[in-house]
Amino acid sequence: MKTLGNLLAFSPELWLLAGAIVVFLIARLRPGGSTTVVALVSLVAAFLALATQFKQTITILDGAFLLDGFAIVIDVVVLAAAALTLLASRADILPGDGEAGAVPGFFLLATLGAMLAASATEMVSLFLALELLAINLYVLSVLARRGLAPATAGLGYLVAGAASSALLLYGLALVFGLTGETRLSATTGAMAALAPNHPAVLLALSLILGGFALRMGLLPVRWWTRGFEAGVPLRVIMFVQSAGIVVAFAVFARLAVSTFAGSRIPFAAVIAGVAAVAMTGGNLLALTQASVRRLLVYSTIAQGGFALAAFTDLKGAGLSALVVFLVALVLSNICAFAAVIAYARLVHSDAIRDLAGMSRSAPGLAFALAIALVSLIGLPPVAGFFGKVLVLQAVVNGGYAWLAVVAIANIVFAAFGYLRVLRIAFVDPPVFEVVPARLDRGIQAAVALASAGVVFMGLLVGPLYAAASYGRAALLH
Amino acid sequence: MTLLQAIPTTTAAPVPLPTLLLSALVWVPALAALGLLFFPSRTEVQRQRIRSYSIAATTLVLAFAVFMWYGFRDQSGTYAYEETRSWLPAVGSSYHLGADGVSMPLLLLSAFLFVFAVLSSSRVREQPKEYLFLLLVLETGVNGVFASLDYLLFFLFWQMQAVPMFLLIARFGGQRRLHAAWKFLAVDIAGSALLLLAILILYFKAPVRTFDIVALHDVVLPAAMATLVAWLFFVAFALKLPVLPFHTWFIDSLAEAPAPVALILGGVLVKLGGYGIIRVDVGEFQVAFHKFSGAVVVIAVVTVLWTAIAALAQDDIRRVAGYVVVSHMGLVLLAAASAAPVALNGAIVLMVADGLTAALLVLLAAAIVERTGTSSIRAMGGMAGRMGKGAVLWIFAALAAIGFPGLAGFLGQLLIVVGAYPSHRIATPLAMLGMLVVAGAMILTVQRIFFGAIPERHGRIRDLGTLELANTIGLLSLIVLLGVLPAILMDSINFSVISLLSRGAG
Amino acid sequence: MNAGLNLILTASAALFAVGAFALVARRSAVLMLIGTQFMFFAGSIAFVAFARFGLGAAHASAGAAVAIFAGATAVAELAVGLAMAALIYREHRSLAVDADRG
Amino acid sequence: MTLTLLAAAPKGPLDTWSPTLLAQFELLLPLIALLIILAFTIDSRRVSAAISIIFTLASVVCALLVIAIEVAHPVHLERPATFLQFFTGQSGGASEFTLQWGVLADPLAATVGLAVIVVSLLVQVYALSFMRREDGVVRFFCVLLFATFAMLGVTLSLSYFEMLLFFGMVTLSTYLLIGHWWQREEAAAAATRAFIISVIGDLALLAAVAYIYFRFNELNFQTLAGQYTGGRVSPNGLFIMAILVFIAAAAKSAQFPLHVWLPGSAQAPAPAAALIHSAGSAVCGVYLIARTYALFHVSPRGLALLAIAGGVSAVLGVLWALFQDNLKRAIAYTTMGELGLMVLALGIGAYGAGVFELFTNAWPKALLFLGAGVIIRELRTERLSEMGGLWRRMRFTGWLMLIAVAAGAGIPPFSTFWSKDTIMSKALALDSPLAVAVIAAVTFLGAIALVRIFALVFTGETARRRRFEPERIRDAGGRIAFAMSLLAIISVVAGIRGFRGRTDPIGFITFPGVPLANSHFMAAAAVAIIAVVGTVVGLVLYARRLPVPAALRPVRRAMGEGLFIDRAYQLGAVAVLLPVSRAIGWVETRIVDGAIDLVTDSVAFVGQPRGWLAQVRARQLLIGLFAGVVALGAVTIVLAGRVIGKS
Repeated sequence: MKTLGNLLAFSPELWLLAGAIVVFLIARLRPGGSTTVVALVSLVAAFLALATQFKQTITILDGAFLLDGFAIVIDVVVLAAAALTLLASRADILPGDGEAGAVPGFFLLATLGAMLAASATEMVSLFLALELLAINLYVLSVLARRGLAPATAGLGYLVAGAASSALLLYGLALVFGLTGETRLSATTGAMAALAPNHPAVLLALSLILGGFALRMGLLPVRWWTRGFEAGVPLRVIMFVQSAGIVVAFAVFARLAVSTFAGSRIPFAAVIAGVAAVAMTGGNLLALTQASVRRLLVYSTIAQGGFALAAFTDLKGAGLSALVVFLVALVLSNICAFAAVIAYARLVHSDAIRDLAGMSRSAPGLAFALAIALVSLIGLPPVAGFFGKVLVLQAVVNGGYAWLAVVAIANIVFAAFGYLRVLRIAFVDPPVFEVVPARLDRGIQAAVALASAGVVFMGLLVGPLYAAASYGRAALLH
Repeated sequence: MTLLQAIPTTTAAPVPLPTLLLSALVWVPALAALGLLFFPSRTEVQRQRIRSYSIAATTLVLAFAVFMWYGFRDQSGTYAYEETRSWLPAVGSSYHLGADGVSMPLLLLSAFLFVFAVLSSSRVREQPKEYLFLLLVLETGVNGVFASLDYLLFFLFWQMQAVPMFLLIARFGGQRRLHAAWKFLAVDIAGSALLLLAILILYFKAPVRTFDIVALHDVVLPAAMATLVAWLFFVAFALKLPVLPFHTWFIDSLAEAPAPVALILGGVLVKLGGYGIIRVDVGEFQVAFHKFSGAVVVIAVVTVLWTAIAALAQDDIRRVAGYVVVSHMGLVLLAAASAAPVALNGAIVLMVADGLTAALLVLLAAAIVERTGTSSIRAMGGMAGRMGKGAVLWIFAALAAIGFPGLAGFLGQLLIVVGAYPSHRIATPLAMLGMLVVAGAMILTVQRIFFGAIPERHGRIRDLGTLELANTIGLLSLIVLLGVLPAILMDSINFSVISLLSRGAG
Repeated sequence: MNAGLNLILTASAALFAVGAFALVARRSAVLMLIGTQFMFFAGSIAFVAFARFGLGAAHASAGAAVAIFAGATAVAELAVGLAMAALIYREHRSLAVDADRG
Repeated sequence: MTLTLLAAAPKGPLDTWSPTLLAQFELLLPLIALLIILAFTIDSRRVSAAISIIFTLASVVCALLVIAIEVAHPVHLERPATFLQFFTGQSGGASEFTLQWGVLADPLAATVGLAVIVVSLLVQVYALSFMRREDGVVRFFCVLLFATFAMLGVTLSLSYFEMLLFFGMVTLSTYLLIGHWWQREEAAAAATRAFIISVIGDLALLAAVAYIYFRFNELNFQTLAGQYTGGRVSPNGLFIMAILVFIAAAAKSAQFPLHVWLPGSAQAPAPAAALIHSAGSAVCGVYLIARTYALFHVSPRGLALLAIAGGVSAVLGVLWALFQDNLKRAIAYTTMGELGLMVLALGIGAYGAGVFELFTNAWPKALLFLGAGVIIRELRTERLSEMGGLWRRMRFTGWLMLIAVAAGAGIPPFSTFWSKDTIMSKALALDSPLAVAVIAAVTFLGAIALVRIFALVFTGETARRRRFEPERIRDAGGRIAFAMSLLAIISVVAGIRGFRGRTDPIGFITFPGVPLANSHFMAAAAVAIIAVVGTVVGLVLYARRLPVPAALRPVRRAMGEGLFIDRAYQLGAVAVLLPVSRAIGWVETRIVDGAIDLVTDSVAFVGQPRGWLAQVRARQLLIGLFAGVVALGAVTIVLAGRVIGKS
C-alpha cells in the first residue's frame, strides 16, 4: 500500500493550498499587498505541476482519488476558469481591505475542492471535496460585502446548497446500502444485478440528480437583489457558473458511469426527460429577464440541460461531447459575465435596455459579448456550435431523436432572445451618455482571453475533441 | 448515360490546379476584418484609411477569384481547387472546399459585387469600422457557402452570413430598419433550423457517419426519407431565394438596408438560395426532388407572376427593384425544377446576370433617392433633364432586368425558357407572361421617373458623381460583356451542370 | 433485511422529512439551518445503518467514515450559516431568509 | 435604281463573290459609326452627324453591291457563325445546344436591306437641317444609327435566335425614337406603349424559338425551311408556330389588334417617324413573315390567319385614316392599311408581291412623313383642321407631296401601283372575290385617305391663328429639299419592273413553291381605275371641306379614336392590372407580413421581461427541489415499469 509515495500526485492541489495559506498570511499581516497576483502564480504553478502528470493514471489513498485522464482534463478546465475569474475580479479587491485581500485565498481553496472532486472516486472523498468547494463558495458569497442583502442572499444560497448536499448524501447512502461499496468503481457489478425497477435504485438516482441539480446550475437560484452591486458578488457567480458547473458534471459523470450506467434502470430516459425540461424551462426563464446578468445565469439552466442530454449516450461518444460542450460553456460564460460586469461598471446598471449604445461606448466589450452570446446560442463558427452539434450527435446516437428536435427548437428559440440583446447592444441608440472610464486591465485581459478562447476553440475543435475523447476513454477504460 | 462517355473525350489533360486558393478566397476577408480591428477610426483621415484598406482587401479577393477563374477550365465536371483537411474527424466532418462550374461563376460574382459594395460604401459616415468589419465577415460567409463541400461547413458559413447581415440592416438601415431586420432574422433562423434538421437527418440516416457532400452522394436513403430531406433542404433554401409567400423580408430589407448592403443582399445573398437548390436538391437529391418538382414549378410560376404584378403598382423605387429580383429568382426556381441542362445553364447565367443587374438597380435607386430625398416614384418625374447620365444608366438597368438582347439577362431567360419548355409546357408560357409584366413595370419606371415634366423641388438635383458613375458603369460593362460574350461563362458552367445532373440521376 | 434495518431506515427517512419540512415551512434562518442538519444526519444514519446491517457490513468502516465526515462537514456548514444569520440579525432584528423585497 | 446598278455591275467576278462579307459590312458600318460617336464625338453635333452620314453612305454602297451580287446569282447557302454552343449531354437528338448568328444575304434580305439603308441615309440628310434647332441632335443621330443597325440586323439575320436578338433592338430603337421628345407626357406615354406592345411580340417570338427548338433542335432559317415539310411536326404544331410568329410580326407591323402603338408613333420627330413607318420597325414584322414564309407555306391555316388579319387591319387602317385630324396620325393609319395589305398579300400566297409592296411603299411613306415634318414646322400645328392653302406658299413641297400621294395611292406609273397590281392579279388568279374586294376597298379608301391629307393641307385657305401669320411660311430648301426630292424620284421609279428575268425587282425574290406573280392586265386596269377614282373622289370630297353631317359625328369620333381600342387597352391595364397589383401589395403588407410579424412578436412576447419570474426565492426553490425529486422518483418508477413491460 504505497499511500505516501503517490501523495505527490497531489502536488497541484498542494500548490493551491500553499498559495491559499500565503494569501491569508499576506491579507492578515500586510493588508494592501496584492494577493491576486499570488493566487494567480499559485494557479500557474498548480497547472505546471499538473502538466507533469499528463497522460498518467495515479491511484491515491487506496482509490479514494484517481488522477486519470478525465480528472486531468477537468482540472485544466477548472484551473483556467479560476484564473480567468480571478483576473476578472482583480479590480474589486481593494488594497488595504484585509478581508477582501483574503478573497483570492478562498478562491484557491474552492479551486482545490473542485480539483479534488474531479478526481474523487470514493464516496467519502467525493462528498468531502464537493463540500470543500461549496463551503468556500458560501464564504466567498458574503466575504468582503457590507449590508443586509449579501448576507440574506448568501444564506439563501447556503441553505439551498446544504439541502442539495443532503439529498446527495442520502442518495449515496442508498447506493451504499444496495451495493455495500463506497468505492464507486466497485459498485458497478452489484448495481447491474439489481432489478430494473428496484425502487431504491430509482430513488437513489432521483436523490442524486436532485443533489446535483443546484451544482449543475439547473436551479434558478436567486442570489441577487435589486441593483447589480448588491447580492452575491459577481465573481462568485462567475466561478459557480464556470468551474462549479464543470466539476458538478464531471463528478456526476464519474458516478453515472460507475454506478448507474451499468444498472438496468432506464437511466438515459430519465436523463433525457430532465434535460428536455431544463432546456425549455431555462430558455423560457432566461428570455424573460430584464437584467442581462440574470439572463446569463438562467440561460445556464438551458445549457445545463444540453450538457445533461449528452448523458443519453454515456457508453458512446457522449462524454467527449460533454467535455467539449463544457469547455465551450465555461469560456462563453466567463466571457459574457466579464463583459457584462465591465460594462455594468461603466453604466452602473445591468439592465438589458441599458446595453443600448454599447457598441459605441465600448466596442471591444460589445464585440466580446456578441461572440459569447453567439456561442451560447450555438451558432457557428465559435466553440458553442460544435459543443451543441456534438451533443446532438450523442443524443441521436443514444436513440433520443425527439430530444434532438426539442434541442433544435430550443436553439431557435434562444437565438431570438439572445439576438434581441445583441440588437440592443449594437443597434439601439444609447439611452444616456456613457463616460468612457478606463477599464481595469485585469478584466480586460479576462474578456480578451475568454473571447479568444471561444473563437479558437471553434477553429481548433479537432484537438479539443481529441483531448475530450482521451478523457472519456480514461473514464470508461 | 452517353455523356459519361462523352465527357472524357472532351477532357483536356487535367491541369493540376494550385490548392489553397479557395481557402484564401474564403478566409482573406475574415482576416482582413480582424486586421481592421486594429485600425484607429477617430479622424476622417483614419476612416479614409480604413475604407481604402477594405477596398484593397476585397480587391485582393477579386484578384484571387479572377485568377482562379482564368485557371479554371472545367471539362470533366469534377471539383477544381479541391481542398480536404482533417477538421472534425470525430463527427466525420472535414474542411472540404471545392469549386465547380456551378459555384465558380457565383464566387466570381460575389467577389466582384463585394468590391463594388465597399467602393460605394463611402456614403456610410458613422462607424465605418464596424460597418466594414461586418461587410468583410459577410463576404467570408458568402464565399464559404459557395465553396464548401461539407454539409457542416456549409451550415457553418450559412450561419456566418446571417448575423452580420442582420446587424448591418438593423444598425445602418433606414427608418423601419428594425422591422425589416427582424423579419430577415425570423425567416433566416427558421430556414437555418430546417437546414440543420435536414443535414442532421441525412447525417444520421446515412450508413456512413460523414458530412461530406461528395461522400454522402453515393448514399441511398429510403425513398420517403430522401423525399423528406429534399423537402427540408428545399424549404430552407426557398426561404432564402425567396419564394412566395416568404419574400417580404427580402423586399423590406432591400428597401431599408443601406445601398451597399442592399447591393449584396439582392446581388449575392438571395443567390445562395438558388445555389443551394441547384447544388443540393438538384445535384444530390434529384430523384427525390423530381417527386415534388410539380409543386416547385407551381411555386416558381406563382412567384414570378405575383412579384411581377406586384412590381407594377409599387410606388417605392427600391421595392420595384426587389420585386424584379424575386421574379427572376422564380425563373431560376423554374429552371431548377425542370432539371434540364439547358435550363440549368440558363439558371446560373441568370443568377449571375441578375446579381449584376440588381446591384446596378440598387445603386441607381440609392442615388436617385439620395438626391430627391424620397423613394416614392409618384414624387419623381422628368429627371432625365437634371440627371441625363442617370437616366441612360437606369434605362440600361431596366433593359438588363427585362432581359434585353445583348445584355446579360437575355441569354439566361432564353436558355431557361428553351430548356424548361419541353418539361413544363404550361408553366413556361405563364412564366413568360411574368417576364412581360416585369418589362412593363420596368419601362413604366423609366417613364415615371425620368420622362415628362420635372417637379419644382427637384430642379436642383445633380447628376451622378464620379464614384457613382465608376461603380454603375463598371457593373454595366460587366453586364454587357456577359451579354455579348456569354461563352466566357458558359464554357465551364456546362460540364459541371451535366455532371451534376448525371450524378443526381445516377 | 431484518427488522432493525427497516426500523432505522424509517427513522432516518422521517428525520429527513422533518428537516425538509423545516426548510420549507420555516422562515427563521436558524430553524432552516437546523433543518439542513436534520437532513444531513438522516443521511449519516442511513449510512451507519447500512454499515451495521445488510450488504454494507462488508465495508462497515467505510460507511461509518462517510457518516463521520458528513457530520463534520454538516457542522462546518452550520457554522458558516450561523455566522451569516448573525450578520443578518445584526443588520436588522430578524432572522428571515429572503427578508428583502425585489 | 436597280437598273442603273446593273448597268454598272461588272458581270465576271460578281458571280464568284459571296455577298456575305459585304453584307456584314453593310450591317456593321452603322454600329461602328454609333460606337465612334459615343466614344469620341458625342459633344460635337456637326462631326457626329457627318460621321453618321458618311458611314451610312458607305453602308449604302455595300447594300448596292450586295444586291448586285444577288442579282448575279441569287442562290447560295450561308455559313453561319456560332454565337454560343454547348454540350447538353441529352442522349439522342441533338446533344449540342447551338445558337447561331451571321448574315443571310439572299435576295429578300438584299432588297429590304437596301430600302432600309437608303431611307436611313436620306432621313439623316433631312434631319441634319430639320433637327438643327432641337437639342439632343447627337442623341437623335445615335438612335437613328441604332435603329438602322437593328433593322439591318433583322433583315440579314439567319436564325430565329438572331432574329429575336435584333427584334429586341428594334423594340428599343422604336422606344427611343418615339420617346425622343421625352419632356412631352404624351410622347413618353406613346413610347412606353410602343415598347410594351413590341415586347409582347418579342416574347411571342421567344416562345416560338422555344417551341421550334423543342421540335426541330434547330433555329437556322435555311436549315429549317426544308424541315417543316418533313412531317416531324403535326399540322397543329406548325399552326401554333405560325401563330406565335404572327403575333411577333403583328406586334411590330401593327396588325389588328396589336396596332395601338402605331398612331402613337406620330409623336416621334418627323424623320424618325419616316424611318419607322417606311423601313423601320413597322415593316420588320412583315419582313419576319416573309423570312419565315416556309412555315406559313406548309400551314394553310397559317396563311388563312395572315390573310384574315391582314385584310382586317388593312380595311380598319384606311378607314381610321379617313377620320384623323392629326396629320401624322393620318399618315400613320395609312401605313397600317399598307401593312395590312402586305400581310394579306403574303396570306394569299403572293409572296413576291407582298415583299414588293413593302419595297415600293417605303419611299412614298418616308416622303409623306418628311413632308409632314416640314409642313408642321412651318404651320406650327399638327391639326389638319387648322391647315390649308399651302399650295401657293409651299409649291415645291406641294409637288413632292403630290408625288408621294400618287405613289402611295397606287396611281400608275408610280411605285405602289406595280405592287398593288401584282397583289391584285394574284387575288384574281385565286379568283377569291373576298380578297379582290378587300384589295379594291383598301386601294380605294387608301387613295381617298392620302388625297384627303393633300387636299386638307394644300387646298383652301390657311386658317389664321394667334401669333401666326402665314406670310412667314417658307418652302423647304437645302438638304431637306434634296433628301425629299431624292425620295420622290425613287418613289416614281421604284416600282417599274424591268424586262422579265433576273433583273425583275420581284422576279428574283422568289420562294420555292410559290409561283411568280404574273402581272395581269385586268388587275393593272382595275387597280389603276380604282386608284384614280379614289383620288378624284377624295379631291371632290375634301377640297371643298364639306361639313360632316350630324349623323356621322359619333362615327367620326369613334373612327378618329380608332374605335377606342387603345383606350380599351389602357382601361384594361388601369382597371384590372393596377388594382390587382395594389391588392397584392395589400395582401403582402397585411396578411403575409402580418403572419410573420405575429410569429416574431409572439416569440418576443414570450421573451418579455417578467418580474415574477425573477422573484424565485429560497423557499420556493427548495419546494421546487424537493417536489422535483419526488416527482422524478415517481416518473422513474413508471419508466422502469415500462422497461419491465418491454423486456
